Amino acid sequence: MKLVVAYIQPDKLNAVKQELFKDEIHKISVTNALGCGQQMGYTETYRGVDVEVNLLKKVRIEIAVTEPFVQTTVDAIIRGARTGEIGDGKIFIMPIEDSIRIRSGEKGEAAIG
Amino acid sequence: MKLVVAYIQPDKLNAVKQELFKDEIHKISVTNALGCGQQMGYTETYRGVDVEVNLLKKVRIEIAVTEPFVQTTVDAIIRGARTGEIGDGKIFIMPIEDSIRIRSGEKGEAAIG
Amino acid sequence: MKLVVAYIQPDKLNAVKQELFKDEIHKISVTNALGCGQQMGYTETYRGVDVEVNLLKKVRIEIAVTEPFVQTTVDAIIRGARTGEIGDGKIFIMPIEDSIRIRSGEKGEAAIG
Amino acid sequence: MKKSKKIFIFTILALLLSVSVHADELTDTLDLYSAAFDAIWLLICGGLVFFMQAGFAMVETGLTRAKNAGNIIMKNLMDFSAGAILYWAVGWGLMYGETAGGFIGSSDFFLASGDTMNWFFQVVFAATAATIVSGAMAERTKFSSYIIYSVVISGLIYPISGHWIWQGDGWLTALGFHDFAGSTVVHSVGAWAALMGAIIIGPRTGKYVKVDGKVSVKAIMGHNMPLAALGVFILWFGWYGFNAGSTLSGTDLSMTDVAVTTTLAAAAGVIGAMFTTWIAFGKPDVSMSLNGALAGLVGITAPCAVVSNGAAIIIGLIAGILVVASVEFIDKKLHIDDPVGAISVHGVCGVWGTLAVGIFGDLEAIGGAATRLGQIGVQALGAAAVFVWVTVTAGLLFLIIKKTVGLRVSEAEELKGLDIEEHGTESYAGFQIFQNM
Amino acid sequence: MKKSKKIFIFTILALLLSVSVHADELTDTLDLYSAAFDAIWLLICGGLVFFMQAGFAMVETGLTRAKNAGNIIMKNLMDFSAGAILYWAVGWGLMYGETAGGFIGSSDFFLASGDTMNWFFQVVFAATAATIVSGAMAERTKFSSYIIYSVVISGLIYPISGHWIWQGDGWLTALGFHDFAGSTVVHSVGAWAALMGAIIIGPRTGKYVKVDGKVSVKAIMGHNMPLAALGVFILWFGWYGFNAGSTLSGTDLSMTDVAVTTTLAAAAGVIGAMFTTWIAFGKPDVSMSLNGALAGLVGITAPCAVVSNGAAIIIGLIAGILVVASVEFIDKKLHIDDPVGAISVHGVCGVWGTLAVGIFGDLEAIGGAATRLGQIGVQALGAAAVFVWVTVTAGLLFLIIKKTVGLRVSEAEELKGLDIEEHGTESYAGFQIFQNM
Amino acid sequence: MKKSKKIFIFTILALLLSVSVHADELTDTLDLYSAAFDAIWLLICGGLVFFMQAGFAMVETGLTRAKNAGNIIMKNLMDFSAGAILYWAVGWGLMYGETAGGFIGSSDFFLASGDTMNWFFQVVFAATAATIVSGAMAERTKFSSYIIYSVVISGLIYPISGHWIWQGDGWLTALGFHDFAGSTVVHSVGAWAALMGAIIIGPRTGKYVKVDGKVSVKAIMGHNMPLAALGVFILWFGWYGFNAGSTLSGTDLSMTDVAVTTTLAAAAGVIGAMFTTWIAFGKPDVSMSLNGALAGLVGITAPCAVVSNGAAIIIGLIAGILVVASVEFIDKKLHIDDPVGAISVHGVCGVWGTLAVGIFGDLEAIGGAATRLGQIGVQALGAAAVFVWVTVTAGLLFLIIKKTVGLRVSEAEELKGLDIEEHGTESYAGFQIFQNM
Ligand SMILES: Nc1ncnc2c1ncn2[C@@H]1O[C@H](COP(=O)(O)OP(=O)(O)O)[C@@H](O)[C@H]1O
Ligand SMILES: Nc1ncnc2c1ncn2[C@@H]1O[C@H](COP(=O)(O)OP(=O)(O)O)[C@@H](O)[C@H]1O
Ligand SMILES: Nc1ncnc2c1ncn2[C@@H]1O[C@H](COP(=O)(O)OP(=O)(O)O)[C@@H](O)[C@H]1O
Repeated sequence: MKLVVAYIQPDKLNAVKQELFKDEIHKISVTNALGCGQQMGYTETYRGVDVEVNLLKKVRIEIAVTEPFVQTTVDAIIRGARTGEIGDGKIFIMPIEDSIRIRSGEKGEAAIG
Repeated sequence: MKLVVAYIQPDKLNAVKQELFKDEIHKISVTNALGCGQQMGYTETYRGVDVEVNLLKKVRIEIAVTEPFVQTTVDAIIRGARTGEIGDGKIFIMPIEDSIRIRSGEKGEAAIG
Repeated sequence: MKLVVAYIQPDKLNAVKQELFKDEIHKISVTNALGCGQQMGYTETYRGVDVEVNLLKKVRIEIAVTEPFVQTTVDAIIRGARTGEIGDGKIFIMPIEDSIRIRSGEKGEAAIG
Repeated sequence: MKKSKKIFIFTILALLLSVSVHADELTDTLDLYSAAFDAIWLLICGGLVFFMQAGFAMVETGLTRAKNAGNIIMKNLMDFSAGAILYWAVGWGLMYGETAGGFIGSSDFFLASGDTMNWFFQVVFAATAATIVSGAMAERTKFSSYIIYSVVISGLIYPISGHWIWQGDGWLTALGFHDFAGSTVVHSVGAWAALMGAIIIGPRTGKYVKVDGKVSVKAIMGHNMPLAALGVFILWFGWYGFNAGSTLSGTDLSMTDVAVTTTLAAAAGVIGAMFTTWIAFGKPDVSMSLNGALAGLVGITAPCAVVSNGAAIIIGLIAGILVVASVEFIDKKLHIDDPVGAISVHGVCGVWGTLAVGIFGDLEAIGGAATRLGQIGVQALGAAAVFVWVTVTAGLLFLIIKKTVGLRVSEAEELKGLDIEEHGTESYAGFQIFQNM
Repeated sequence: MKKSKKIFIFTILALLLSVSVHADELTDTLDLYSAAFDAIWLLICGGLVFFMQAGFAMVETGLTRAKNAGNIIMKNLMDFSAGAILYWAVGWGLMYGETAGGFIGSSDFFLASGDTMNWFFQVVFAATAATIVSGAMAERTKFSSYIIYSVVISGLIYPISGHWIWQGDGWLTALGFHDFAGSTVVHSVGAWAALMGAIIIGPRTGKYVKVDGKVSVKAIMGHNMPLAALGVFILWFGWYGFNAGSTLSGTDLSMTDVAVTTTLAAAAGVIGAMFTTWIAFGKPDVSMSLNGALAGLVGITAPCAVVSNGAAIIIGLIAGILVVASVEFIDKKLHIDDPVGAISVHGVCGVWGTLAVGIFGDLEAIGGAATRLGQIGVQALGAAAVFVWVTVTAGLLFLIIKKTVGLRVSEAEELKGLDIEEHGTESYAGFQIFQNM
Repeated sequence: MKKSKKIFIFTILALLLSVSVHADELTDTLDLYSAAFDAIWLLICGGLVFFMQAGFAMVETGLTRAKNAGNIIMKNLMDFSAGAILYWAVGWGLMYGETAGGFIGSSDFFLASGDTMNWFFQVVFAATAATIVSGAMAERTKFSSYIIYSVVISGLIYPISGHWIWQGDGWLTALGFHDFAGSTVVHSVGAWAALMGAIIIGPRTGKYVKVDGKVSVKAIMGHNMPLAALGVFILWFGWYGFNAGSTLSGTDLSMTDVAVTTTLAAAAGVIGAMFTTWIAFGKPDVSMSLNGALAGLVGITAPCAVVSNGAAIIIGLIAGILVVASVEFIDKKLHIDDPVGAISVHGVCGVWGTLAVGIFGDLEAIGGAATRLGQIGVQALGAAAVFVWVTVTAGLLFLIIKKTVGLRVSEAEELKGLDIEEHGTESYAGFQIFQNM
């Protein structure tokens, strides 16, 4: 089992969700995040003083999937989030050793979906 | 060392915390998250227009523990969070390769607790 | 590739960012979190009723780096976040199996930076 | 010479006539002016009291949780709206119509008399009484039930006890009971209904938790102090209309005396509450200090026109201390869950203000009982009579609602928040809020 | 005896003289008082109407997204500021200057007459008309373009149609058109400009999404209901100045009648809107109930002085129902994106209120057409004339701006929020907010 | 015939007598009316000025960080409350009591005279002066110290300089100094105290960061622009009471002139500030435009009754430009940390308004110096005298507090927020807020 972690532009969340749903990936978790990457920040001013904002708003998605689904998931995320511009984001794939469904106590791959 | 990541219902946070404390697990980190799982969303209306909410509010808990404590932790979380209804949540267990306490520089298992 | 996850005091974020930048680590992701560790909570009162706050505000940093950079990253975080007092935080190091840049589709170590 | 004399006489007569004609016109003009003073005065003061609805809405919203903010607002909006129409159709008649035995009004329904000036100033008072209840029952009451009981309060319960005191021929008036601007008539009525409501509906889930057979009291923190503070400032501002406007006449110069006692009592209320919390809890509490201002204002509402400035300060100070003690007692001892402290602010301090008339009031100005003790007795009697009337009727009302349409939302609804469950919407879309509060 | 007689005559004459001297002084005093009533009355009512700017700002801020809050505020601040100066230089003259054929005023520019009392009361009305537009065009309009069109509306479009109706010699006045406090003069003018603006600028990105050739309507939720509610309470409060102040005289006792019809219509508007949404959507909608209050207020604005209390309730009730239907229709059928419902509240209910004068008004009090049908006809004509005038001129204005400086921000700007892009700042620094809304 | 003559004479005498009796009554009535005008006018205007407390609270809360919101509110609540009681006991006597050499009042302590009308209107001014300080010292001042100095300001510092100018026999009045509604008396006094406070307490942690020996100025963003904007609208609304009420008489028809100059100057202030920031920073800044409105209002406060409309616009425009320049200068050059711009708005623009009386004022209406230059001189002298008085006394006061109870919270407290540390509570429970701001 793998955990697919993706940082995407906030406004792409809906598109990514839809692409994932199309591929029958329905279980995801989302958190708000701030990110600093290749994308440059921007400058705000507040009462005449410059404020450099280099932590931009991002959305962090976590999807736990079984091995065979990793590529599908990655592809769906890319389809939904890619604009070709800097700031599109990153995907990281990490190992999961076990997974438990709290409701039923099911374990392992059975608990992922 | 393992990282136990759990998604639970927001209102179960206190119960989970108490169960963990009972088992002497005192170190946890919590973030707000939105989740989409087996639990269906619901429909709001805003000025007569339907709004489908399928990202529900969840709480994400992270607990880094040494191997022997994994099961205790999982059990405590389940005790605190289970209602038997859809939406109770998931637990994922991931490997941690190292752990450092910033204050003292301690490493490895010594730094977990 | 590794994911360096650090929990630090919120007010140390800027210092940590600066130390990381000095070591040419520019890509980070940040989320707000609540944490419960060795640092004791504090008591608020609201309308005469005590409120025990044992989940303190923390900042969670994620940095995906290649193996050779792990130590540099950890050192930079420690430099920025250490005060020597309880509550300084923790660093966890986790394995990453793959990494993809959404914009270009680049994979592996090429996608980290 | 005869002719000139005649001319002279006629001239004088004509002049005198013109003067007296002029005098008639003059009287008309002066009467018009007098009426204009009253109209302008009551209209503006009525407007200020109306604005107190915004104050109540903000205080109640600020002192409860984000997930119920829309619901609180709807309640405040609805109680004024439904209440105004009911008070027009029925309430005003029951309160100010011709008395039937000093107990109830019996004419002028649908404002047949057309006395728009006084009706406007009175309807905003009726709405104040009704809106007090929503705070104490916040975060757990069904919206439909809320509409029902708020209509009954403005349309029936409030006007009838109001009749006893403010109609002129009421039985309490006859006894010499004095309540200038409504510590009892308005605030206590709202508070005792709130008390019964809070008892019958029970506390919010998670407020009183039984641990090993012992009840542990939890704090459920309000989500927006700046809003609550704004609400208090708005209420204080509106209170100048509430108290000073209760001269009911734009040419009654005592209005400025009233404004001063009101100011001093409110200020003393803040000070009283703040130092009490400072001493009792170790730190000056924000929301209790805000309550302190309201406590001082409620306390001075009855006696504002008959006490000295010094007495006003004492009344406010004691009200400020009282409100903290009362909130503590009701929460920690009685375990009645009143999220905004409405029962303490409007009920306890309402009674205090009513008694303060007897204790500090200028007996001549009151024109009631002959002795101070007598006046205190009458004030106590009035407060008690209203307490009985409201607790009985409101208690019955809430019990009937509970048995029929139901008073309370389900625990699941309460957990999720009334905004989503009762109104299908969130109040702070986009903000990240901890729902586990 | 002769002497005594002379003395007598002189005494009487002297007395009479003193009386008449006194009478002169008296007349002066009475005139001064009369003027003082008007000054105090119009100043306070004007102040209340000014305060409505805060109400509009809060309603519009609350019903739009957090990322555009600062921009909305700037618009509201700027339209009053620029509008006030333009209305001083030009607008007042065009509206209340000597008429040129009943169509336009032509004197008293820069307030040469020094009639500060009436100017002050009128400038706040002009600002109200201008500010209505900002709500309908919120979250996508360039700030610079906003300044331009808001100046033209307060300086030109509003005063000219206002002249037709309120100057006394206007052509619509001559026909017997009655609009007491401005359902048409103020609210419709703002709303029709808003309508043209919303059409020409187009909907917010993501509001109407084409899926398989079919337009799917999305909700874009407002970010702060308590703020919106506060705004509505402020507007309602200010409306007492708006309507009752429109007696224009502090000694016109009908002011209290106006206050009562205003109260009842607003209350009925809330009830109408709330139950309509309850029936239509299954749950009582918060923001539409708030709109209902405004709908009732706009509806009663024209007829408030010439209808009975009962009629006021009916007018408000229908306005409350209308506003929900209209918001639905404009959003779901016409696909015109009006984030705060300004077109429905001020336009549709403005017309309804204008017609209601004919339908329910006391014909004698109106003093217009001889028959009810005639009056309804005149009211319809007036509403139509203003509709044509405003849609044509405002339409042209927006088209010219679109072709020259541009009306709309880029999609990227819209996504990121106007606060950052247009003003370089965030409105809720520190709060964690979902930007993907 | 003799008899008839007698009858005639007696009739006439009787009539005349009745007229003169009537005349006595009439005089009484007219006097009562005159007094009623004043009472109503000052009470309402005083109420409006009271409401400015809500405005200050909201502006200061909005322009500072979420973690200090409750503290700011407490300060605003407390300075009015403690200030009102002090001003009743001592302040009013020092300000309006019988003069001792033109420098200090010496009678009417505890409002012995019972002049409630004027006291009420004055106490809200005293509170305004005191509350200005809290903004400049926000986010780092110990609450207990705040109470001490705010009490000294309302009870001592403000009344004494106020005596010089407004009591009638003050030495500055004697010189012909003119400050209609308090640019100097109220605003400058508050601002100069704020200046000394901000200097002595030092900047907020993280505001001026030394990097390589060079000071780098950081922005610490306010957390709630809509609240700040609401505050400004409330202040503007209240300012109609502040300025127009300063006629001190309800029959002084110049009140509407004052309302108009006030409106125009505020509007021009917004425009001035907005375009200045637009040009200087590239984008129209929200919070500085809000400050612009206040700048215009402070600027017109002194001259509002003696300048033309055109001059009012110029005064406002310059105030709007000045406020931006001054905020920049104080922040970037002087490195004095004034989170809300209080020193610039109330101090710099207060002086500007005071001088503007001399520059633009109608000399006859002022009735001070004979020549324009003379008047400018007197105005400058007055502004300077107040500057010296306040900086010296307030400076001493702050130094004494610093040495004794301490002025500032610890850095750890500052970091965590004054709400938790000073009041043990959070203001936005449940909201997820970045604490690292
Ligand atoms: N090495 C990394 N570690 C942690 N987060 C990262 C890393 N690289 C990228 N991110 C996250 O992904 C977001 C987008 O990255 P960015 O480099 O701007 O994308 P791209 O290179 O595709 O344009 C960043 O804002 C950050 O939140
Ligand atoms: N495969 C997954 N990947 C990521 N998050 C998941 C996954 N499955 C569940 N979750 C998280 O757990 C929450 C609860 O899951 P749900 O399926 O509703 O629980 P259950 O199946 O026990 O009823 C979801 O809202 C989501 O946040
Ligand atoms: N075992 C753990 N699992 C998850 N989070 C942890 C763990 N240990 C520490 N943390 C996080 O790190 C933060 C700081 O930890 P703490 O023990 O107070 O630091 P220290 O021991 O260095 O003083 C905690 O608030 C929590 O968020």
